[in-house]
Amino acid sequence: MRLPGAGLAKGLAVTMRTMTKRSVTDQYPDVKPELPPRSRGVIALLEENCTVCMLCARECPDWCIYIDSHKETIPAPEGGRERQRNVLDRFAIDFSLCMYCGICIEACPFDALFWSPEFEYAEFDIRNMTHEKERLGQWMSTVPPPPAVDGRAERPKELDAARKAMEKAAAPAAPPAAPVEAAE
Amino acid sequence: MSVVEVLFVLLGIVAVGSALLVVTTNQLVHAALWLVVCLGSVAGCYLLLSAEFVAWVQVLIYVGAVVVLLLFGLMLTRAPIGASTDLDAGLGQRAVAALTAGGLAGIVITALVDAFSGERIDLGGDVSTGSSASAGSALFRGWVLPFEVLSLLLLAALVGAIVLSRRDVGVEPEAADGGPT
Amino acid sequence: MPLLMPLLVAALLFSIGAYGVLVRRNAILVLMSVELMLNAVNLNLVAFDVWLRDALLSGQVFTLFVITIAAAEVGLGLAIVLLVFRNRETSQLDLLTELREEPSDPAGVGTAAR
Amino acid sequence: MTTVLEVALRIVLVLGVFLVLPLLVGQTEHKAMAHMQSRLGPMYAGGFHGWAQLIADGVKFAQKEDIVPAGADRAVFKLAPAVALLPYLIVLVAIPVGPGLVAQDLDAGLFFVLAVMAVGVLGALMAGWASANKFSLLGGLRSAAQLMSYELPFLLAAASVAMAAGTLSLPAIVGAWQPWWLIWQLPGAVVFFVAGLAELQRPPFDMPVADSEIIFGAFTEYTGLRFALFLLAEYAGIVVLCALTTVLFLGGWHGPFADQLGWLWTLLKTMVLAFVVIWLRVSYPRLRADQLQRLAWQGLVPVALAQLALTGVVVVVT
Repeated sequence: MRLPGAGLAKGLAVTMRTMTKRSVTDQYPDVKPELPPRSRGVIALLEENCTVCMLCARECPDWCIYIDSHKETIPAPEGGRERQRNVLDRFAIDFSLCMYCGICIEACPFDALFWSPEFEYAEFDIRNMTHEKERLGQWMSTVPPPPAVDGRAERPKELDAARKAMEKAAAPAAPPAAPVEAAE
Repeated sequence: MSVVEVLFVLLGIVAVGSALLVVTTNQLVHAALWLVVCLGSVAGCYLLLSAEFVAWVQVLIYVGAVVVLLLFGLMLTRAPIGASTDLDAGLGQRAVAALTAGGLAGIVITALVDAFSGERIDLGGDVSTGSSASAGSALFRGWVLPFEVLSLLLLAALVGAIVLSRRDVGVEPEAADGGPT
Repeated sequence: MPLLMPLLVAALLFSIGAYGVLVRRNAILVLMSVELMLNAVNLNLVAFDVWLRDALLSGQVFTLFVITIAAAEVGLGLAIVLLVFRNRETSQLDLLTELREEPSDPAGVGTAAR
Repeated sequence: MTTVLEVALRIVLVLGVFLVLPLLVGQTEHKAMAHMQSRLGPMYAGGFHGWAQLIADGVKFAQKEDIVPAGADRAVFKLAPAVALLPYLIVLVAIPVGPGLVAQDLDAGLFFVLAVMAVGVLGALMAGWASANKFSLLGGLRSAAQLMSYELPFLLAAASVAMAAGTLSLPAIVGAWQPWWLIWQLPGAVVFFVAGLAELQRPPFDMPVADSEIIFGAFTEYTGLRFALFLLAEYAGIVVLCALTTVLFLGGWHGPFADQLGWLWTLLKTMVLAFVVIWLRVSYPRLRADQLQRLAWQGLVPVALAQLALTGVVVVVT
């Protein structure tokens, strides 16, 4: 049988026990938080990988990615024909609109967008929250390396494919060692 | 005039003045707040008359309970902020009332002055007349029966107030009649 | 202290309370005026008690009784006022005339018409 | 001349205590509540663990604009904080700290204290009505309803001690106190403390100022210093309630070396009780209106009456 008031005493005991324990608060500006590598702080842009496919801008639920580009014609190599290529003029993310869903990063087929755990980019003016491509490029240095593959996981298919390609390239030219190195 | 007398005159003026404001102000809640001032100064008068126990009972019951109850009632009956125009009766009734009250004051004061002018209250010497000990012994030795009767009256008032303010007390038989259909 | 001092204050308070009861239309204000009159009586009781040096302290004891009764009276009075307000949406005393007799009709026309 | 000087000295002393102890309680509340919730609380103001946080708060309040709502009843609105605060200041005068250490020894001290504390209610009512705000009015009405129902067990429990000691004077009550009263008067002590908490509108009895329902009850429209006065009234109320409970039920200055260290014992017991007030605030959720009334009328009043009967029997028998 439960004593009357046992619940009340239990409540008091919980708070008293919590008080005698160390608190878990981090004093933020003095102690930087240890963020997990996959934290969603800010979105970084690797400009070289971007092909202006516009997938990110189209998938963005709140339309906060602005992309301008123009086409450039690459002069035809010998015997070939001319090719066209997109050149990025402007890539901007308005972080005052962004809701950090990460759909743009998922959607990017060329690995041009990355999550960075950096979060200290508050501004006094809302207009300054729009980060142009230079700023987005600077965030790249804060992107953590991808997490190591789990020890017993299946080997990534990319590695197998790369090794097979290398073996195939190396197999016919096995006796002469020098050309292989030259080919690489 | 001694210090006590000067204080009493001042408190009396405050009491009468605030009482006048209670009956003449045209803002409902202000009337209740002036009543607090009036009752408080009457409590001060009791203190000066060496009736200490009565004074604190006055503060406890009147200011702490009665006025709070009155304010509660005023707020529940939607007392507006600012002046209300319909608090007083018409001019004719007001004149008659003033005449009646003035006449009453005149007659009573004349009678009092005639009967008691020159009499003095002796406040010196024995100061224990109004202490809680003497009030307690008077209450529970000489006045036990009235006290008990009073407690019965309070009980009746309590039951009455509950019956009045509960909506379901009087309705029940009708509901029982109409219930099965 | 002259006995007249408390007595005069009490007489004035009582008259003011009487004026309030006669003049006010709001039920709660009337209750307040009644409180004023009760206080005047209490002041009288205490003053006479101290003046007479009563061994039984009857004045002060009666003051306590009156204060108690006043509290009960206000409690009941407010319950009634709130009930009336709930049913009639008003606490103006002169509008609560439903139980009043019809004003006498000299010609007798009013009753005949009904 | 010396008596005038002495009275002035006593009043200055009481005023000092009145200003220091609530701050102390407030700071304790900041820190204890924070740690009970696994936080740190204020850490910067004043350097060491934010000891000057409340002083900084006071400075901030003083700098704020003093706003009176356009539709408010100006005089009543401005007067309300003073009416809420002053009673507690006056009550402190009658509370004994050590043997013979009391600002004013009153014959009906207990009665005086209870009567004056009852006046403090008016402050919340005036504030609630005069703010011209429906949330304020609701808060004022809730305060009034709560205070009316908890006044009764509060007084009954206090009456039990007065009956046991055979006097209404606070120093005499402490003088008559015996250690076994701790058990004899325990139900009364609990009722007194809980009812007092409810009168102060402290959590878990903070329905009149329930911020998730009616913003801040009667104090919604207040800003700056006037708001600070209401807060000060709350903390002064805690000090007064804890000191009163100490004096009435915990034996005031009784303890080892009572002759020299009596005042320390009173202060210590008061602060421990103040900690309990904070502890209860952190531990329990807010009571609903019906639970509040049920606790008062079906819980506290019967217990207080039973305690009164028990006290009567024991006093007559011994």
